[in-house]
Amino acid sequence: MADPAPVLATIRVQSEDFDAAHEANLLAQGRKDVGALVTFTGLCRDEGGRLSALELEHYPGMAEAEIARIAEQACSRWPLTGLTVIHRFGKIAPGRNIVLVVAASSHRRAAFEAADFMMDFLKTRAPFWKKEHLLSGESQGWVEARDVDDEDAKRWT
Amino acid sequence: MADPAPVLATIRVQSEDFDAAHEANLLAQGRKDVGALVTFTGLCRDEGGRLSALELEHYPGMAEAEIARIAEQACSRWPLTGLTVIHRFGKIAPGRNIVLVVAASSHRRAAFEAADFMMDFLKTRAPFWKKEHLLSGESQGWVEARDVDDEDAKRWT
Amino acid sequence: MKIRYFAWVREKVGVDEETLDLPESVTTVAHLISFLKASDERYAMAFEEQDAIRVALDQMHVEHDEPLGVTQEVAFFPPMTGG
Amino acid sequence: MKIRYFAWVREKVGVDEETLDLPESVTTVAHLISFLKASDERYAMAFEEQDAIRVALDQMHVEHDEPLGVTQEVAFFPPMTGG
Repeated sequence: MADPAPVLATIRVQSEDFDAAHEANLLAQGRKDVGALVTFTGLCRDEGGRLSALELEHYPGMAEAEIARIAEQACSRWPLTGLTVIHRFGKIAPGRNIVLVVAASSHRRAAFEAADFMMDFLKTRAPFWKKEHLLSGESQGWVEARDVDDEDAKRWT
Repeated sequence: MADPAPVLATIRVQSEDFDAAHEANLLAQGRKDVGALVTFTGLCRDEGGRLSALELEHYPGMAEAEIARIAEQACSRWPLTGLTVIHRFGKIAPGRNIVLVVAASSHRRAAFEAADFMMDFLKTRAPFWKKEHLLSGESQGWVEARDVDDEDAKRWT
Repeated sequence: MKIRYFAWVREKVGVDEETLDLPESVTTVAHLISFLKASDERYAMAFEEQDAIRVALDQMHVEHDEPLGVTQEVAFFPPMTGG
Repeated sequence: MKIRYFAWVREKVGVDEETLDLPESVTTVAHLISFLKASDERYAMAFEEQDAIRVALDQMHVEHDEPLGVTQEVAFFPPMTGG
């Protein structure tokens, strides 16, 4: 039996919404070696009714390239059978999708850790910035990076 | 503002298949306080073409009760906005669903950890047993519990 | 007392469940296992690796030294492999 | 050299991107920041908390002591808050 082909991650940076279930199905369907599928969906919260929207600015080109570099690390670190990452940009209302990570593997720990790892590094290395828009109509300004995200990312070193 | 109602986990033990996307949507729809949705789907592998099916025996009554006890621990340990666990029994073909955990929270780490915790304890404490059926038509016998699953579960103590 | 067996314990014992009258000397799970092993070869086989056997009293996991007390249903089974 | 700005760095500098001719003495990211700060108040404001500013050379994260080398595109931005 030939070695399995290296996993190519699917990476998309887009303003349109995504269908998490569809993306998860693509990694599982027609295969019998996938034992674990972990799907992370990050959604926009209204912060206790305060927010009307988040606006996500990104660095086109670098966003895709940086996510690809993080995904490559995940694929070399865990025995994945598939990996999909989608990050939206533009104005996103509370309750709507922001980011999707789907990790598929024969083994549950690999799928969990790879998805967790991807999210930690998307937060701290992918060039996206969030601006808050308030229900009152004002712009609240830019969301500040949180130290706890850096600490989460350090867990993997 | 009143305290949020305690989270009631949705728990089902069934022979029928489940729709992971539908269950995940139920935990997110109509809400604006869910920031993170982690969905774990465990699927039947064919073990390199060896298996024709897994047969899952369970202890009716105790299976639901024990999953409820684990879910209660998860809900008291992490600030979840929702938790759904579905475990199938009976004969399951490679590529088909076995188990589903969906954890919803305002915060990604809580959702990841709760889903991971649920899976570790489902593996080691929920009364289910897997028997392998081979393509050759024989029954291979019962899957043995793995020490690594016990070690995974010990991470949470 | 109602006793239930699952997976390979069930296969070795040869029945899903049975109701037994126990002597008063049988007050713990470990006593019950000894009593069963002494009563028939099938139980001796099923409980051969006694430390590997898991026990539930009224659908709660317990250790082998647990008193039977007012238990209505005992279950014996191998380590779980669900998930 | 093409220079791009994002998020509040962009807002403070007042442009998305610009192309600047740099003196030969500007050989590292840190030199470039000093050069910009000295050239106009807008840059001085944008780079006031200099340690907080992240830099990419040709779309790769680098530290402030990185040589500019043959870089075609420099980008300055605040710590990322995606995900």
